[in-house]
Amino acid sequence: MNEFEVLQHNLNTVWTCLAAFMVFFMQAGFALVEMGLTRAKNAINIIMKNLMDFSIGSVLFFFIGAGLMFGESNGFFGTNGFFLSGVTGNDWSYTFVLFQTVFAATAATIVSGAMAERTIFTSYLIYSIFITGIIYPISGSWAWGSLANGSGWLEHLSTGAFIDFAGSTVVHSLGGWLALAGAMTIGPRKGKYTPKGKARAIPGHNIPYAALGVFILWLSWFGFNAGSTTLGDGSIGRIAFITNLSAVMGSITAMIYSWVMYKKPDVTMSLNGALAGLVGITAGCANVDWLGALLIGSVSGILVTYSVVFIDTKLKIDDPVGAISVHGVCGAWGTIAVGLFGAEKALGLAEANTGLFYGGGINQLLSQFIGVASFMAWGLLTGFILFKTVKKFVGLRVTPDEEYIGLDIEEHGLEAYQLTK
Amino acid sequence: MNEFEVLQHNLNTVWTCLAAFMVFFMQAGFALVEMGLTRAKNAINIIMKNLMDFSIGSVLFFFIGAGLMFGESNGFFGTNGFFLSGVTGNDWSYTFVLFQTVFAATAATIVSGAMAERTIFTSYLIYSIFITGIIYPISGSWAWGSLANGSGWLEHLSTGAFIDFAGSTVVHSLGGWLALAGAMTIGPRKGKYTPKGKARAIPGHNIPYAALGVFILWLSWFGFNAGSTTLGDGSIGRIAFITNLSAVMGSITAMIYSWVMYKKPDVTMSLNGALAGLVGITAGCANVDWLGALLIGSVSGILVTYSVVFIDTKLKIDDPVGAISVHGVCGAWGTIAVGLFGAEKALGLAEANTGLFYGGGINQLLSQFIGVASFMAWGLLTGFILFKTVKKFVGLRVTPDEEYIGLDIEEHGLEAYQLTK
Amino acid sequence: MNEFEVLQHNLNTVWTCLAAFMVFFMQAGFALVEMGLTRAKNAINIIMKNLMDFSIGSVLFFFIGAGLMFGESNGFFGTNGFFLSGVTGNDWSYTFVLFQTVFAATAATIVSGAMAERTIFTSYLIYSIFITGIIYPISGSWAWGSLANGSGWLEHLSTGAFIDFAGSTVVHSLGGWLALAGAMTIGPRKGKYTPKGKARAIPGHNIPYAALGVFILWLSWFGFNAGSTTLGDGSIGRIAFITNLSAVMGSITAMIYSWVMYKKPDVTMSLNGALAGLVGITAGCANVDWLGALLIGSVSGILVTYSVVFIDTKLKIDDPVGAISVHGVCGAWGTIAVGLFGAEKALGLAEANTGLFYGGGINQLLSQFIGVASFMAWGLLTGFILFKTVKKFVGLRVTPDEEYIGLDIEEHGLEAYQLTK
Amino acid sequence: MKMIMAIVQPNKLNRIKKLLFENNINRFIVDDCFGHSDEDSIIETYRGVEMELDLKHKIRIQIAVNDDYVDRAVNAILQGGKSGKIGDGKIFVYPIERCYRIATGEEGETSIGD
Amino acid sequence: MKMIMAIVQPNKLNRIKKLLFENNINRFIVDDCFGHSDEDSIIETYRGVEMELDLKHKIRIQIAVNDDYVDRAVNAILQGGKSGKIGDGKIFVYPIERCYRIATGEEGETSIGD
Amino acid sequence: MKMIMAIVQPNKLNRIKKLLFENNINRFIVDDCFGHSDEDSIIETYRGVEMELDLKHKIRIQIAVNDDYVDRAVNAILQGGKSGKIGDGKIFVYPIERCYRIATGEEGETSIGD
Ligand SMILES: Nc1ncnc2c1ncn2[C@@H]1O[C@H](COP(=O)(O)OP(=O)(O)O)[C@@H](O)[C@H]1O
Ligand SMILES: Nc1ncnc2c1ncn2[C@@H]1O[C@H](COP(=O)(O)OP(=O)(O)O)[C@@H](O)[C@H]1O
Ligand SMILES: Nc1ncnc2c1ncn2[C@@H]1O[C@H](COP(=O)(O)OP(=O)(O)O)[C@@H](O)[C@H]1O
Repeated sequence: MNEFEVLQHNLNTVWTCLAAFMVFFMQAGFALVEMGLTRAKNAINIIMKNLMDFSIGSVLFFFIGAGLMFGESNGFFGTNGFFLSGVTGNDWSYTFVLFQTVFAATAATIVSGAMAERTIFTSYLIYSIFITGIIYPISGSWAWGSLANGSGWLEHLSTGAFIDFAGSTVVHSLGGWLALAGAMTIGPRKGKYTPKGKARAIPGHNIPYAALGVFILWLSWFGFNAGSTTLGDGSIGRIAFITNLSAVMGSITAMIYSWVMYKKPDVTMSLNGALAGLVGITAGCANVDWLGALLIGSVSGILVTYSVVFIDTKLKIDDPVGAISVHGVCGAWGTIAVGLFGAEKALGLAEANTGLFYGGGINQLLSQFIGVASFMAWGLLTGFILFKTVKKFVGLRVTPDEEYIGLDIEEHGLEAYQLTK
Repeated sequence: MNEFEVLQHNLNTVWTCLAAFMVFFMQAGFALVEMGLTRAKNAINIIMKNLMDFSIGSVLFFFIGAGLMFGESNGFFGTNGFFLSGVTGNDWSYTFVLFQTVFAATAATIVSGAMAERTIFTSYLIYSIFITGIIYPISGSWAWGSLANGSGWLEHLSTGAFIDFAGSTVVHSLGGWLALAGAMTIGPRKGKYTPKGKARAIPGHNIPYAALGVFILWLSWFGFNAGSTTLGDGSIGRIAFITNLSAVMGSITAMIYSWVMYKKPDVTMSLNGALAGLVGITAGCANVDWLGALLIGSVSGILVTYSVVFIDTKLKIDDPVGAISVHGVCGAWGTIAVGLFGAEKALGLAEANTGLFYGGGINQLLSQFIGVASFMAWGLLTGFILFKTVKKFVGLRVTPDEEYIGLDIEEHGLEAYQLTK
Repeated sequence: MNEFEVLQHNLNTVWTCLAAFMVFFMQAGFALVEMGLTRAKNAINIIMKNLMDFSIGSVLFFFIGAGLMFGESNGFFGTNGFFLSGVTGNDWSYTFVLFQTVFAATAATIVSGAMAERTIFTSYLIYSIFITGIIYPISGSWAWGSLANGSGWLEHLSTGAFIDFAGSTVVHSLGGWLALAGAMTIGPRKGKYTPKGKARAIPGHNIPYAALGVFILWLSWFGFNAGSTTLGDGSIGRIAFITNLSAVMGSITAMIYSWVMYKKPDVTMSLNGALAGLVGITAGCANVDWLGALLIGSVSGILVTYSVVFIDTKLKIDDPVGAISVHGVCGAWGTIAVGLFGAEKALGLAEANTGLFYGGGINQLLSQFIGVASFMAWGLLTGFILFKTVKKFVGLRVTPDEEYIGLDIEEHGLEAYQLTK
Repeated sequence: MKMIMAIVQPNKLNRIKKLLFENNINRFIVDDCFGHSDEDSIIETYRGVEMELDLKHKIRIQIAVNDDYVDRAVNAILQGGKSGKIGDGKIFVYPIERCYRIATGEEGETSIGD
Repeated sequence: MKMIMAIVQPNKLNRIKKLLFENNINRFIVDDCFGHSDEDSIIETYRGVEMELDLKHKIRIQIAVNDDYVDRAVNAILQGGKSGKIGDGKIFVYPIERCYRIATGEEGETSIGD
Repeated sequence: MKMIMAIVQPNKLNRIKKLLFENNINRFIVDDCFGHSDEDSIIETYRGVEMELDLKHKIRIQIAVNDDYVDRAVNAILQGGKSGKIGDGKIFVYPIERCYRIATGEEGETSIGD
């Protein structure tokens, strides 16, 4: 490396590290959102889940996941680079693996929200291990393997490489489909549905926590998306701008939609809308222009609101925080949207646009569908196997009494609040 | 650009983006401070206001405000660059506009605090639109237009250019004067004054939130001030240092002053003091030396405490969070102080100092007064027009019953806390 | 400086400033952890302590501490550079002093936790002044003086320089030993022990605050450790990676240990475990490899849990947040561990490894012991003198009535929460 | 006129409310309290130190009724609150001598309900 | 000796307190409770699902007085708590047989107040 | 059957509980309330404006007992709650006419305790 390259490399390291730190902070954001939207009696359990899935996930991803995801691939997963063998002695690798690790932890955390308030803590730890250590990195290698030494089949589709810049599908919708499998397998919380099957509201216990969580996630998302360049160059400003535009549109349309449908501007829906806009733009944040971002975000905000109610009241799947809708549904939508709005030429990034509406024909859209579908299939398949197996051998759900009293006392022996003492 | 310039440009982008992310995080800080210092029954409303003024403000500023503020100026405001026309195809512009957008959102948020607990949500949205989309960018162009393509009249005063490095006046005191107009137009909260006009205390419901909010704002302020260089160079350390010095002096003097006057060291005043120190130094953070910072911060801490009590008990204007004092009064003071303590020569930045006390004569002080006065006039004028108009056509204030029950239930259909379930 | 050097210097400034901002944010983290683990009636007092020790500490360190710590040394402490004389006119110095200041504030804050819920606010301010202004910088100069103009005796041991890269001992264990002296001098909270001396549990009032605090501290720690390079180069990714690995191991082993010993996975212990892993790795984060980090973190997690219970139930010293164990004990352990696991050669940093287990012989281990012992002696000695003196002349402890009613009302005239109004 | 005070399990509140409404009893107050009885105390460990959680969260319901409504109200609570397990709670009935409706100032039997 | 228990609107508490003091009634307790009556329930939507908020926040005041103070206390509450609208609340009076002051151990009429 | 209602200082609760258990009284409820008496109000200043904190945090204990247990219960509270200072609180005893155990539906004296 010449001196320029050394300097640029140093700058890349600084940038990527800072982005990784921000993405790490997502754990706090997810914990706050999940706590805020559930009941006080389960807050400690949520803290423990977030702390532990990150902790255990970090170790596993360092030692196993990174190899499966970024080692030389057998077509289906990476086969070397385990136990940090690809890392040591190379400063950049540490940075890269750290950045990827905080991503991996996100997938497991998403599931936590959908299965909140009723899952056995030990079972949670077990399935977290499989998600971060095996399920996530294997499918991750399909789309992102070539970022290091791998080479994924989705990167070599005949219709053109599947585009998921920062992980609408690789991270979020995978997490969402796993969450769907989990929420279906474990069943709804006690009292969520009347004997006749009508959905009941179980309001979250601390909306300010949920709001702070969303602001923290939003902040972190700038690192998530713009940091995915792993390059400190001019493009990061554009990516951050595009990301923000989608997020704000998501919160606006979710607010309006909830206002029209349910008579009042709903705070938890508006917050979900912002997250939906962020999830939606994650795939295309480097490839779409502002108009694309505006539309992706706007659709995400409506989609998430509709989907939350549909899953809750029609499918009767109990997802306390809306994880399936935010991450699964909007992640899929955002990924597909790259096939519609890909504007690489307009942005000066490539010879031609790839989006259908931008004159790129149908090919990219097909690639996107293939990618989305394969992650959905993988997520649901491995999810059901995983949760059914855990259910069979360890049990997935606490007893009704434990659920009634709350996981905090039953699983962790402490209550979250002692406000009057 | 040669390779050095490219690298420096990349570094500037990284720095400015990170600063923008930090400033974005101010929204969380403002929401927490405002929630903490008001009653539990209005917490959700405050969340919605913060989320929405940022969301709607972002879109408006992207499309309209940026042009009004930074387009080629007709002397009074910018006339081109709307709908992102100045942005596309230029990476730096995205970064610049993103950074400016998060600033614009701040002005509207300031008003929110002073009018908390009694404003109709719809009316809030309406006046937010005007503040971020029109009022803020027009006056902003006077002082900062030349940062891009504009050229403001305050940059060409015969007494020398008005100095407001990061926005004590352009952002904060403008917000403060608008808040003053708003709080006066809407009137005090029910029960704030006895029938005889004596002020009653309405304690905030969650002081830890207010404290966390202040720490978040303080953190963000490093981005606000040091990031306003938009240059990743050596000066940012000095600016951050100066900023911190003023903030700590503000909290110290506010604590001491409240201790002497009201017998106990008052927590909300000390927190306000830190913010006052930050607001105060924002104008001069790049132009004053440590002695200047020390004095600016110290005065800010006392001024804010005095002003909060004066506005509350003498003027009988009900400002639940002290926004008028923190942002309006201390913003004006800090801006004028640049005319007193400007130490450019001592800092090696220019041929001569501009501050009166540093041998720079009276000219800069005059420029500062002109700037402060014109923003004050503009803020109060447009503020009263705006709020009176909204009051007339839409109504500004919820009914007494709604105010009594709380905006959370009445406007958003949910309570913020369900702590015992 | 040539152009490359200028650019690298700019990058270093950006990096170090951002790291300093992150470390500043620790104040919020510490405040939340301390509030969360204590009772609601003392929350405001904790906020005031954190705000004020940072504020007063900043001023003192700017003016006095920086000179004592980094001025030209008389062998025992620095003798020039007071009142910022070493700073002005040099941009880098501002950055450096800012970074060092936020470190200095940490030491005083650690003590706050161990003496929480019973200390007179004025006395707190007084001893804070001595800690940040005198005790911390003097011992700091022994190990870190040569970072600027000083030269400390621990940097010139015949067994080789004492290694404490980011401050396991210089910052954390010093704070821990001062905390020990403080907690012993002030005595346990009323009701903490039965008349027969059996420890009673006094549960924290808001575990979510404690958790958010830990996540914030963790985030900030990346700045603390990786930022201590003050260089934006490739090594920061490795340091961050190593730091994270130790933290996650700390939380995992603390959880397991508490689960085995006390039947349920304990949330506050797991959170303490993460902090313990962070404190432990701080000394060696630049010098150990991943295996070292793994072991240092794992031991820290167990050590902290054991130590908390031992200090509480056997030594009968009342440390509400576990500060002595987290910072004192694990800081000492982590520093000594550098003499065991120093892997400089394996990391390509030096000619030879220094760790006993890595073939470096016993010398480094001796140096580490000398360093740890001298900080411990200094901390306990100055701590007891300081606290006994304050006790004698001002009093250290509030009256039993004040303790019963709570410091918030008694010292600050306000309650932290008004949740039902 | 009698006051009925019942201590019940929190998760039974909705069922009891429904039964009360069905029996045309539409006025009552509800709040949280913490009860001790033969139900097992929970012994937990906080940071290595044992602590006893011997107060269980309960709901207290208070209903003022005219004499002819007492049995209905008691039965509604007995039925709605019952799971048959220890911890289900208690109902106490005691006399009240006067009752006023604040909105109108009226006193006596009519003021207690409709 | 009688116990007076009143359920009132939260925003009337300060007025009632003032009137009690004026009537030389200086000892009472106050806490939060949640009441149901003919006041309209609020139907809200949480995440697209309807929920009924049928318990309104009220303040409960309890005052133990000697017999000759009952009317004063009741009148103070009636006056201070009244807005004339549904939801204003109720006052109940019931007998107490014994009263003790813990600080001194004394029993009987003198122990209830000054 | 009698109901005993006591208002005590929060920091006395543990001592009272212990004495009740020793007297074989194992069933009671406890909650928070806010009391006013001759104890000094605290005048504080919030943001430069005076406010009076005239309601002190207290614990309310309620125990239903058969007649022969009344004295024991009262004595336990008198003993455990006493510091001799103003603010220690009060004990009130009033009659109850009926008592039901919800778990079994049984009524009368046996339903009140064991
Ligand atoms: N005699 C009593 N006095 C006051 N409260 C009581 C009494 N008996 C029961 N309770 C309350 O009712 C709750 C449930 O009582 P439960 O366990 O069902 O009583 P039992 O064991 O007599 O069947 C207890 O937690 C306690 O709060
Ligand atoms: N008979 C009763 N028993 C218990 N509480 C009552 C009764 N009547 C009224 N309340 C309480 O008083 C509150 C206000 O009652 P209100 O609506 O004024 O009564 P009404 O409709 O009879 O005038 C109600 O929310 C309820 O909590
Ligand atoms: N007559 C009463 N009615 C209701 N509550 C009372 C009465 N007397 C005292 N209390 C309650 O008991 C608490 C402690 O009373 P205390 O100050 O000990 O009474 P006293 O001044 O009569 O000795 C008070 O805060 C109040 O809540």
